[in-house]
Amino acid sequence: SAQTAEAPSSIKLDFAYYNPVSLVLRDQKWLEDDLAQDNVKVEWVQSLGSNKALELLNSRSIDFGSTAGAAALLGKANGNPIKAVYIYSKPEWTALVTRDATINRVEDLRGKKVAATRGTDPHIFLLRALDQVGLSEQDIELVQLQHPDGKTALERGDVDAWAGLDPHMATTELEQGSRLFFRNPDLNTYGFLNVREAFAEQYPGYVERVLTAYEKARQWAIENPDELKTILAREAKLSDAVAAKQLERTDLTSPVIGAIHKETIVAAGDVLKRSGVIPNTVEVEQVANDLVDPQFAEKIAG
Amino acid sequence: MSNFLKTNGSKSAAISTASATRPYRPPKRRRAARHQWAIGLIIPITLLVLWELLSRVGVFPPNLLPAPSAIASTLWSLTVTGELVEHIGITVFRVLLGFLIGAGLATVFGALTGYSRFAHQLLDPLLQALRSIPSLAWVPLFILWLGIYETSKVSLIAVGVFFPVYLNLMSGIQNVDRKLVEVGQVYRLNQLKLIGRVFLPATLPAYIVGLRSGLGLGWMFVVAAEIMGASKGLGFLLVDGQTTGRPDIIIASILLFAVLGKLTDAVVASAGKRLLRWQDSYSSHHQ
Amino acid sequence: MSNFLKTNGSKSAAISTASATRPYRPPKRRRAARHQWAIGLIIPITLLVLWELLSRVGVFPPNLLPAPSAIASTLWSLTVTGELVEHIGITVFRVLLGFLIGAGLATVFGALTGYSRFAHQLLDPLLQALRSIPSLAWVPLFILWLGIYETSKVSLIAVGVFFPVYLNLMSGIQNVDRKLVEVGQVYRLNQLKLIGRVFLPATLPAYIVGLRSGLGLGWMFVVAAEIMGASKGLGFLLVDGQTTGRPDIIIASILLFAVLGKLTDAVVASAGKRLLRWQDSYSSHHQ
Amino acid sequence: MLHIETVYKQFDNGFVALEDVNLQVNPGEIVSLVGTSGCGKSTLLRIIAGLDKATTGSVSIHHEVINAPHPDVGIIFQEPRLMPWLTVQDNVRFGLEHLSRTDSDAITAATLAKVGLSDFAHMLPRQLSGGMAQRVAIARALVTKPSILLLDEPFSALDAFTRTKLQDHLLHIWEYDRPTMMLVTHDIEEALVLSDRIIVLRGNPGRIHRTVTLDLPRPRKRTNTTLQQWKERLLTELDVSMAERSLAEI
Amino acid sequence: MLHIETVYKQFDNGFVALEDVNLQVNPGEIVSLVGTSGCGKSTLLRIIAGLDKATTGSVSIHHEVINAPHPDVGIIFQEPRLMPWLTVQDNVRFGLEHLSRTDSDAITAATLAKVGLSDFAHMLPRQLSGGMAQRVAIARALVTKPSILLLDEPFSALDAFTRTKLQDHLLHIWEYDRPTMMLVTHDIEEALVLSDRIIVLRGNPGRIHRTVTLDLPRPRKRTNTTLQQWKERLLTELDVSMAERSLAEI
Ligand SMILES: Nc1ncnc2c1ncn2[C@@H]1O[C@H](COP(=O)(O)OP(=O)(O)OP(=O)(O)O)[C@@H](O)[C@H]1O
Ligand SMILES: Nc1ncnc2c1ncn2[C@@H]1O[C@H](COP(=O)(O)OP(=O)(O)OP(=O)(O)O)[C@@H](O)[C@H]1O
Ligand SMILES: [Mg+2]
Ligand SMILES: [Mg+2]
Repeated sequence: SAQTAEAPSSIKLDFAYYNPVSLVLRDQKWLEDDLAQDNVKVEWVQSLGSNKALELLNSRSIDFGSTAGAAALLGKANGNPIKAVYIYSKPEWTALVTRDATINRVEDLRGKKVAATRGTDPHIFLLRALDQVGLSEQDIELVQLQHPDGKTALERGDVDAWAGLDPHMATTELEQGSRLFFRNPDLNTYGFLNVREAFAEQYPGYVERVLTAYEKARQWAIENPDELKTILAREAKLSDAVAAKQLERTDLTSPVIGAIHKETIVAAGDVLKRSGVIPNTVEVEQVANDLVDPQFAEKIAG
Repeated sequence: MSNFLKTNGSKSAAISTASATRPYRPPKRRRAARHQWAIGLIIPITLLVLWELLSRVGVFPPNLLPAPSAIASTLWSLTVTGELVEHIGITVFRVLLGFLIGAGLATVFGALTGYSRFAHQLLDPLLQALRSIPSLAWVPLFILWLGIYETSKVSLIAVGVFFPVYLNLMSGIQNVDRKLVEVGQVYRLNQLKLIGRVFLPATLPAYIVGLRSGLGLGWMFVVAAEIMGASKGLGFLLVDGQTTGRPDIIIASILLFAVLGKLTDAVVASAGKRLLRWQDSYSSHHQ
Repeated sequence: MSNFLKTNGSKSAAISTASATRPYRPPKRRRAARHQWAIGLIIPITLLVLWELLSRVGVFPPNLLPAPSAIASTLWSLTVTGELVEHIGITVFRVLLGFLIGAGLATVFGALTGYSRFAHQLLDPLLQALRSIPSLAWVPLFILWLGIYETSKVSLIAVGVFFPVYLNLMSGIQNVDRKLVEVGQVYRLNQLKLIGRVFLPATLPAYIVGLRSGLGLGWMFVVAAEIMGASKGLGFLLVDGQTTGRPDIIIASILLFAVLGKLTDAVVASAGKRLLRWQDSYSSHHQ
Repeated sequence: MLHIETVYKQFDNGFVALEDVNLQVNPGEIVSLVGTSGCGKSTLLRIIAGLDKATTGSVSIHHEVINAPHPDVGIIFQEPRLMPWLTVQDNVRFGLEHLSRTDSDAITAATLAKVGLSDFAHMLPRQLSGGMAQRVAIARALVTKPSILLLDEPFSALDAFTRTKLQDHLLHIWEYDRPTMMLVTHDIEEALVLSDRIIVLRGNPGRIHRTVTLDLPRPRKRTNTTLQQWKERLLTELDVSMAERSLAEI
Repeated sequence: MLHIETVYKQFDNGFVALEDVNLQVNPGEIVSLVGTSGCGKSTLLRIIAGLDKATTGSVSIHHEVINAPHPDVGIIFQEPRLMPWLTVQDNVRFGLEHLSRTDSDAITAATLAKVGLSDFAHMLPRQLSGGMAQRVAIARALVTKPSILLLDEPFSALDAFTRTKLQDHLLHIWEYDRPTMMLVTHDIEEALVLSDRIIVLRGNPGRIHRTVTLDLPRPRKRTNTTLQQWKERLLTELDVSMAERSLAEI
């Protein structure tokens, strides 16, 4: 393997409940085993959400961080120096959820109260869903709530619908009978594994080593669905049913980042721009091009 | 009436004569007061200038810590759209309302548990326990109990305000000089009057500190409050800045918190100073 | 030596004689103290029972507010795996360390700005402004400055502890009775000694209130601190419970915050009581 | 009618301040308490005022046992104990809140004039001299016209002239309202001029050592020979009672 | 050598307490200040102690103008001002911290014995009677052996016997160390027995009204006829000076 620069003393990765591959990799210690020969330590830092992972990347607290694709774009647009190098999943982690019998289509949301966390994948999903039927944020009453709080608000009836996120979504679906009335996996923006630009420039060889390990974990996860479920349920303290539901909606088959992902995040970027989360001055396409860097994943897969 | 007390009346001539040879010096406090607030600006301004410089030369990368000028321009653009006024307005409203409610309840409970031993034994342990529950932890409970609208937000802020006011008032009352309390007892003031006419005035210094602490916590709790379904407000701005990763918004809202916090605190502090003019304390002579 | 003071010595016979006809009544305080803590349990236990009952009949849906018994079993399962001890251990460690650092710094700054008018004018406005910055707002800044490891967490907690201690001490010092300060001045104590021998002891009641308030805030800030990349600790448990949607964990960690907060507070409060035995205050006679 | 029956007072720290104190004071009587510093005079007054409880024994007023401050009792403490946040005038008015503002204004103004503080009505306690503060405290106790007045060294901070004037004023009040008075004083002459009975407390714990009844008409001249003789006797008495303890102890 | 030159004192609220006070006190001299309540005695003492500044005029000690407390000056305040958190013994020891523990223990114990409080060394101020607290304050000032001692009504809370003993003790100290003393007192007899000079302050604002020089040997007997004559004269003098104001004002 190429070692253009001397080795880092340690590599810091995040692990996250929304990135099952990271849980497997952390559990199996393959990266540790591989890097031990170079005397490189591996440090795992938990990330509680895309925005936290970005914060950690931005402050150089981690070298690799897992986020939703749109979140990575947002980060990049705000000057966070990262590169997206790998797709850890194509999840359907978000959908529109309701308990109101009169809401069956996205159009029914007109004038209703909808909970979402701004800037996150569910929010983008909501905006794109609205966009598809010719509605916008102005046609509904968006209630800003953190994901778990959105679920509570939905269950209490404070809001009519909720742009949900797993595992909360799976939980309310299973336990409270909430309905996912609009689903579309293609409007989710994939799970991006990002690396700090500086790290990638200095230690490209180690980026490959990490991705290799990730690949191993991904393959293992596909081959051992039951163990994967056990690991997720144990780590994220989910009931088996919820873990199963979540994994059922997570597609781990294509790791290479590419044009399709770019398209998705550009589309996401456009709605974010319209809703004001991304400033008008930002060239979304440009940012997406800067962000997505498929070379490492292609090398590994190839 | 004799001339015990020199006023501008008949004997002022005597004073003037005295002044001729020994010019009257105005008390120093006044003179100093005029410039004293400016001294407080030295450090903040120095820090600001340093920060701008270091940003310009690139020591602080803009993605981590944008320059003051960048933040100023963010603030400016928020101002021209009128957004900022809205954010500030609603947050100030929530904090003040929560402050009034929290401080009001704390005054009742603090007076009660400070004054009555039984009330103290009954209520204080529970309140002391609740005191260390973090603002974020209250959020799900408040959503559960009160929903996500203003009631819930204002109540959460009131909770934050409650505890410092309560603690300061309660201990203040317990620390009141027994000698003065006895005077009230001799005049057979009933319990309410004893509290109102002896305990509360005697506790005023501690109470004002409690109010100031409480107000500070009110500003802190507003973030947790505005996590609950707000779409306006400084707390919302801060959290939104965090979720959407915009450091300029984060820092701008922090600065606004600092400035607004300081302003509201100054109001309480100076009201307190006015009320405490009777004090024969170190600072009242010292300044 | 005369027999000014009755001890168990020669004149005890006289006391005994007196006691024969007028039996000596032990001071009431002692007798009451034995049961007084139990009174404080009345309300919490009532609430707990009510809560369990309402949960059982289904008024509180378990997905929102699980029954105390459910929470107890969650706590139990965390205990047997040894996880709970780890969570509590690391959090207590962080809070205490942060408390020591924060309270220490606050003591220095509070003494300074309370005592010196110039220091007050220079530093106080800035500190008062920082006081109202919410714990969550500090998080990105601390990650930025200090990273995500213990230093950063402990510092953030120290920030929370700092302000109430600072404010109480500073105003406490400003409110010290001028009469006592003058005694120190007459003996020409230098500034440090004046602070140590007059201001600090005289301020002790306010200072202890500040320490208690500060400790409370320490417990609050630990959540924000443990949001910064922790994988152990009560704050982590709470936030993790929130992200993973487990109300039993959320409530369990809230209860743990309450219990631990109350316990640590009781330590400070009783240390304070011991130190303040000299007080001639309402409560010292009243209880 | 004030009955003090076998009062015994032991403080929390075990110190016994009073032992076997029996005393009966008739309505309208002026009784002085004298005795060395620390012998329990203030403690006795505090028990009568209902601020402290006798460890055993009892105090009763009109045959009612005292457990809390009695409405008929007023007290002037040994220290002024002014409310630092109230002006002189409002401190004096402290016990008058049941009256209308006009009434209390009038009474307050009149009483302030009597203690020579009319011009200081709006000053705060911290701006007063020691004697002025003590006079405010005297005024505060007098305005409510208590039928039993306890005075703990009320004039000790005053110069001879002011003191005489206030003694005269006190007697003047007594002529009109005939309050029962118990006066703690270190000034034997004052005790002699004012009181019907002088009680000498003595020892640790304090006991009643001697009672002197003065059956002389009032007002009395300080130069009155009977008084002068009594003064000599009492002073010697106190000296002798003290001399029982070695000099170094004092 | 203590020089007080044309001291004029106006307080923040505009009240003028002292006007044109000139005084020179020689080393080892005992000067008493007498005057009606509120005429500025304590204010003058505070200015000498460096705790308050004269609005105009100056006070100098050994030709050094006083701006802050001077190391040679000790003061007994009009109130005890004990540190409530220190025991009697530690209060007395307050000014002795430069000494070793053994030394300060010895001095403290000796002085406590002199003021009759040996048995109360470990009590807290709140457990003391008024006179006991005052005696602790006296002890605290005496232990440091200041060469200029300012005493503001030090004995006013004490009974006649204790007072005499402490006056004797003060003279005893004076015999050995010859400190300069300025004593504020309301007890003319005390002033006569103790001092070389008596200064009568008078009026509002206070001015020096009269100075009486007493060239008598010490110790003096209270019954000494010269003293008795002076006493009469001074009392009349004070009375007359007061009578200029209408009675109602006092
Ligand atoms: N709270 C207390 N605890 C313990 N001892 C006390 C307390 N209060 C007073 N004493 C003691 O009781 C004794 C009597 O005190 P008291 O105040 O009655 O004296 P007094 O006769 O008024 O003296 P003085 O003339 O000095 O005012 C004193 O020896 C004092 O130390
Ligand atoms: N801080 C102050 N502000 C305004 N006036 C004051 C202040 N301190 C004292 N005075 C006034 O100055 C005058 C003199 O006070 P001072 O304490 O010197 O009197 P004094 O002669 O010691 O009287 P006493 O014998 O009653 O102690 C008083 O009339 C008092 O009201
Ligand atoms: Mg007494
Ligand atoms: Mg005085």
